[in-house]
Amino acid sequence: MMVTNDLIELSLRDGEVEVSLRRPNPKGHEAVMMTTPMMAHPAMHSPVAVSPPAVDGKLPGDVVDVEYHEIRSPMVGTFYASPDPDSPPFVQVGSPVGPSTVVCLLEAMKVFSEIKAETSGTIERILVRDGEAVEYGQALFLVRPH
Amino acid sequence: MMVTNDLIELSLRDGEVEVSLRRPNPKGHEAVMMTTPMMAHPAMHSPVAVSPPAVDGKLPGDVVDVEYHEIRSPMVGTFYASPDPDSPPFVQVGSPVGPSTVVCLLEAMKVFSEIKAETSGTIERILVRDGEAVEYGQALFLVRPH
Amino acid sequence: MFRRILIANRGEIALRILRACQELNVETVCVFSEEDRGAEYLRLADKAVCIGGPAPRESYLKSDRLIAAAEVTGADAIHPGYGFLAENGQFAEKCRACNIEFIGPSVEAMKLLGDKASARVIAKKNKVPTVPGSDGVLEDDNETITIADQIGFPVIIKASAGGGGRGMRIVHDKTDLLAALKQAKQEADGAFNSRDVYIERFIDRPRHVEVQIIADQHGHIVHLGERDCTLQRRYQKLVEESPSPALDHRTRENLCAAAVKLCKAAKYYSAGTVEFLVDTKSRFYFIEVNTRIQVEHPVTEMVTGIDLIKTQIRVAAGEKLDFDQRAVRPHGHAIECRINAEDPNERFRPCAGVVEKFRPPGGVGVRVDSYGHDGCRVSPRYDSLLAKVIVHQPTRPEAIRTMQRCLKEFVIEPLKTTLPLLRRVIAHPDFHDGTIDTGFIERTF
Amino acid sequence: MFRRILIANRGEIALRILRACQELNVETVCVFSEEDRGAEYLRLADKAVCIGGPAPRESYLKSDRLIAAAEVTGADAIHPGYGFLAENGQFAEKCRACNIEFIGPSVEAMKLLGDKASARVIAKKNKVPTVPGSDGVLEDDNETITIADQIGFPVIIKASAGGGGRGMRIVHDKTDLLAALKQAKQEADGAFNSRDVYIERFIDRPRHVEVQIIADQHGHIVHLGERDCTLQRRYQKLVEESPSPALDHRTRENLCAAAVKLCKAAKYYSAGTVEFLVDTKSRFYFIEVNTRIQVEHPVTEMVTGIDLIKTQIRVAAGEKLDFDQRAVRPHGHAIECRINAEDPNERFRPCAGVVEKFRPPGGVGVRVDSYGHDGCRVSPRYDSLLAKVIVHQPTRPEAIRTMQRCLKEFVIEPLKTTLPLLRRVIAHPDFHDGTIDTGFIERTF
Repeated sequence: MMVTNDLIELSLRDGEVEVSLRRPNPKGHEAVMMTTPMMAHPAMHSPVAVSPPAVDGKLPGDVVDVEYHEIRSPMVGTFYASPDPDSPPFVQVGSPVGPSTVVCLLEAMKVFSEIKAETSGTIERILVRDGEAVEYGQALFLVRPH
Repeated sequence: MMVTNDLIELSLRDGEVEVSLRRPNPKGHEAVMMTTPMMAHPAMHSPVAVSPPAVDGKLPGDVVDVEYHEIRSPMVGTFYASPDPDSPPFVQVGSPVGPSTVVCLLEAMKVFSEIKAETSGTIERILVRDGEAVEYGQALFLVRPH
Repeated sequence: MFRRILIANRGEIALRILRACQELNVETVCVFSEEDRGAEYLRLADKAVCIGGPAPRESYLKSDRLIAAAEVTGADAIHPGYGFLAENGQFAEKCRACNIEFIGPSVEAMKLLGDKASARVIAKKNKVPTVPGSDGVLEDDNETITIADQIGFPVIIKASAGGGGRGMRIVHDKTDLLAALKQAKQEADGAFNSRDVYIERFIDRPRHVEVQIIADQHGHIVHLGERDCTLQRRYQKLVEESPSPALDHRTRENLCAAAVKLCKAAKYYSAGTVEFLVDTKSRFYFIEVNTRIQVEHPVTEMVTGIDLIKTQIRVAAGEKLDFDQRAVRPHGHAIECRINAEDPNERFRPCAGVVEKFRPPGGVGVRVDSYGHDGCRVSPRYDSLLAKVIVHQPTRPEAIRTMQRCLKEFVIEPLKTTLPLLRRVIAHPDFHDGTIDTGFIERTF
Repeated sequence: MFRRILIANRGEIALRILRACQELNVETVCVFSEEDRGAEYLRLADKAVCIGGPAPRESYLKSDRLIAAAEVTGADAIHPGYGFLAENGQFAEKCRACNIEFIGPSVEAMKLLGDKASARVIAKKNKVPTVPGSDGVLEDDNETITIADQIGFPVIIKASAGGGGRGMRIVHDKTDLLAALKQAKQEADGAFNSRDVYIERFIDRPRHVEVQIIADQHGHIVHLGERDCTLQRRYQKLVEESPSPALDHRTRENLCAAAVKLCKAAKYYSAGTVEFLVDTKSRFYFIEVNTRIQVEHPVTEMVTGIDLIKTQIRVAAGEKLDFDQRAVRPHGHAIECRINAEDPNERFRPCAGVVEKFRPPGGVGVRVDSYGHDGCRVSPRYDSLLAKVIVHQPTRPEAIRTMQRCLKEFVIEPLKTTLPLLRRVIAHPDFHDGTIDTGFIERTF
C-alpha cells in the first residue's frame, strides 16, 4: 500500500507538501506556542503558552530560553510515524534532523505524503501518536535547534 | 387652584413628600452627580459627573472642592417655581434656605405638594424650568452649604 | 388607536409590549426604578421616566407615580404587563378616572373573575365544572361528614387563610375524616392564626391546562386554544406547551367552550386566561381566571400566528376583533421554557449580578423573549425570569428536539440559571410521553 | 440518515446547517480556516477541524482537504452551504467517489441546470419562456438584423465574455442597430479581448422572481412558492420577500409550474432555485438555476413552515418527501434583509474588525440568522454578510412595519453596515407600493 514514490508525486501535484515553521515568540518568552490536537473541543484550539519543562519531565536540561521549532502539519490527514507497520519510525526523540529529513507520513484520501523537517536540530518531542488524525497547522514535532 | 393647605394634606396621605439628598462623591472628587432631565434619551439617564465651573459660568468662585447638595424630586410630576402664576418664585439663585424652606411645588394628579429644602445653604442653581415635567430623583436645585 | 402608551412594567415583558406598540405606530413611555436605570430596553422607548427607588413598592407598585408619569408624558393608556399592578382593580379604576385607559378588562369583570370565590359562583351558575367542595368554611363535624360524603373521597382539607401546603390534609377514607379535620384546624391556627378550613375533592396527579381568551368591547369573544402548564416547580410554571399532549379532541372542545362561557357571563373583554385542573380521567375543573396577559402567552402566539399583545391593545382602543373563532386555526406544536436566574443547588434562590456572556439560541421556529445581553444586570429585587425560549415545529417530537437543541446552545455566564434543570426535564422520557402531572418535578428531580 | 455531516462552510450558513443537523440527531464536523479559529459557532459542533490558511483557496475552496477532513473524522456526508464549492460538480463527484454523500443534486443535474447555456436549451425544449435572443454569437450584420427583427425592439447587445455592464448596448430602434453593434464589439474587444457579442430582448424595469424547488430521489418534486428578490444593489440581493407583491395568482401558478417542469426534465433532486425575470406586463423569462440552498431560503421557510435544510438533508439521505404539493400552503408574508458589514460611504467596501456591540432584534415573527455576538470578528477575507433579519406577519404591510421596527432595534457597533441603507429602503413608498424594479436602489439612493 505505501508506495512512497507514487505518493510524493501525487502530493506534489496537489501542492500539499509544505511545512510551516512556527517562529519563536517575538517577546523572547520561554514559552513554545502549541496547538492542541484536532479532536479536542474547538474552544481549546487557541494556542496555549507552555513552559517546556512543565510539558514533559524528559525534556533535557533546565535552560528556559531555548527556542524550539515546530514541525507542523501542512494538511489534514492521518499521521504515520514509520514507512510501514513493520519498520522502525522515521525519527525518535533525540534523532538529529536536517531540512530534508523525512519525519513522518501523512495520509489523506489514500495518498501518502512524506513530511520533511525543513529545519535542523534534534527531535525533542513527538506530539502525536501513530495513526492519529491531524488537522492543518497542528504541531507534530518539537525540534531543538543546533 | 393652588390651595396649598389641601395639597400638603393629600400628598402626606399618599406618603409622597420626601426629599432625598445626594451625598457628595465619596472619593472627595470635585464633581457633583446629576441626573439629566426626564425628556432626554434614556441612554443619557445615567449620572454624569460635571465640574461645577463647567456647568454654568455664573457659579461663583473657582473653588473646585465645594460639595454642593442637591434637592431632588421625590416624585414624578410638574415643577412650579412659585405658589401661583402671579407670585414671585419661592427661591432664586442666591436665596438662603434652611431645612424647612419651601423651594417649589410639584404637581401630580392635580395634587400640589410643597417641597422643602431639607438642607441649609444658598441656592446656587435652579436646574429645571417652571412648568417642566420632572421624574423621581431628578435634581431640582443645587445648594451651596454654609 | 392610542397615541402614546406607558408601560408600567420592566424586563422582558416591558420589551415585549414596547415592540408591539412600535409595530402599531404607538409611541412608548417606559418607567423604571433606580435599580433599572440604564437597562438597555429603555433605550428603545420614546421616553423613559424614573418613578422611584429599587423596591417594587417604591416604584412599579406605586400607582400614583405611574399615573403621574402618564400624565406628564401625555400617555393616553397604560399597559400593566403581568405581575405588579396587572390584576389590581383599584389601579385600573384610578387610571380610567384620570382618563388614561388601563389596557385590560373592565373593572367589573376583573372583580367578578379575578376573585376566586366570585369566579367559582359564576362558574357554577354557568355549569362550568369546579372542584367539588364545601363552598366556604366548615362549621361543625356533622356538616363536614355530610359534605365529604357528597363530594366523595379522597378529599383534601385546606386552610382558608392558607397556601403552600400548610394546614392541608388529604383524607382517603371517611373513618379518618374527623381526626384529620382536628389536625388541620390546629395547624391552620398555628400557621395563620385562623382555624377556618374548607374541604374539596382531592384531585390526584392533575394536569394544569389553561385556555387563552381574547375578546373585544363589542361582544365578540374567541378562545385561542389551550396551554398545558403541568410542568411546575413549587407552583411556579417552568415549561408550557400548546396543544396539551393529554387532551383528546372532545375534552379540548369542551374545555375551551367552558372558558368562553365563563368569560361571556362576566362580559369579559381583553386577553384573559381560564385555568383548569384535568384529572387522569380527562375530567376538568375550573380553578381560576387570570385577568391579564400571562408569561406564557407566546406559546399561543406561535401556534395561532396571532399577536396577543397587539390584539389586546387594539381591543383596549375600542377596535373590533378582526378574526372570528373559525379563523383561529392553531397549527403545529409550541413549547416554552422559562430560564430563571436561580441556583438549583441553593434551593432555587434567585441569583443576581452581571451576565457577562449571553448567547441565546436561534434558528427556524425559535423565539427568545428576553432583556438579556452581554453585560446586562440581573437584580435580586425582581422576578428572576431572565429569558423565555419558545419553539414552534410541525409536531411535538420535533418541538421537543428543537427545544433540546436550544437549551444546549444557550449560554448564560456566570449566573446560575434553570438551564441545567430544564435540559434534564425536557430530556426525560415521562415528558416525551406526556404522562407527567403537576408534582413531576418535585418527585423526579 | 447520516451519522455525521461535515459542514464545508463558515459563518451564518455553517451555524444554520449545524442547527439543522442537531435537530436531526446527526453529529457535526465544522471545518475552519486559521482566520476563523476561535469563532463561537465552532463550539457548537461535535468536532472542529482546521483545514488551512485564511484565504478561501487555502481552506474553504480546497476540496481535497475537505474530503480528507471528512475521512479522518468519519463524516459520511458533506453539506456545502452556498458559495465556495456548493455548485462545483467536480467536488460533488469527488465526494461521492470517496463514499461521502454530497448534500445536493446529482452531478448530472448540476451540470445540466448549473450551466446557463445548457439550462436554456432544456428550458426551450420544455416550453419554459426564456429571454428571446440570438442563442449564440452573432456572425454578421445581416444575421443580426434578421434576429433583432424576430426578437422585437428594444434589444440589448451583450459581450459573450462580459459582465457588469461593459460591452452592453441597448438599442431601441432598428436604424441604430448596426452602429451599436460595431461599438459593442469594439468595447468587448477592449474589455475582454474578444469581439464576440450576442443579442437579447431588452427587458425594461424587470423584477427578479425565483421559485424554490425541493425534490427527493424518488421522483417527487414540489415547489414552495416564489421569492421576490427585486431589491438588489449591483446585482447583489439586499431584500427578499415572499409572496411577490407583483404577481397575480395566474402568473404565480404558471411561474411555479414552469420551474417544476424544468427541474423535472433534468431529473433534479435536493433543494434548488429557478430564477426568472418578470417584465412590467407580467411576462416571465427563465434566466438560471441555482443548484444549491440560497442565502434567502429562510423567507420560504417562514411562509411555508418547512425547514429547507432539514428537508434537503433528509432527501440526500434517500428519504422520501413527507409532504406533497397540496400540503404546501404558504401563509402570511415574509421579508428578509441582509445586513452586510459594508461602508455605504465607501462604495460599500466590506468592513472588517471586531463587533463590540451586537444587539439583534427579537419579538413575534422575527428570526435573525447570524454568527454575530459581542466581540465577534468580521474577516475581510470572506463574504460581508453578517446577519439576516427575517420577519413573518399575516400581511405585507404588517411585515414591513415589523421589519422597520427590527432595523431600528438592531445595533451593530462600531462596524459600518447596510442597516442605515436598509432603513431608508424599507421606508420608501415605492417599496411599500411594490412598484420597484431591479434598478431601484441605484436610481434612488
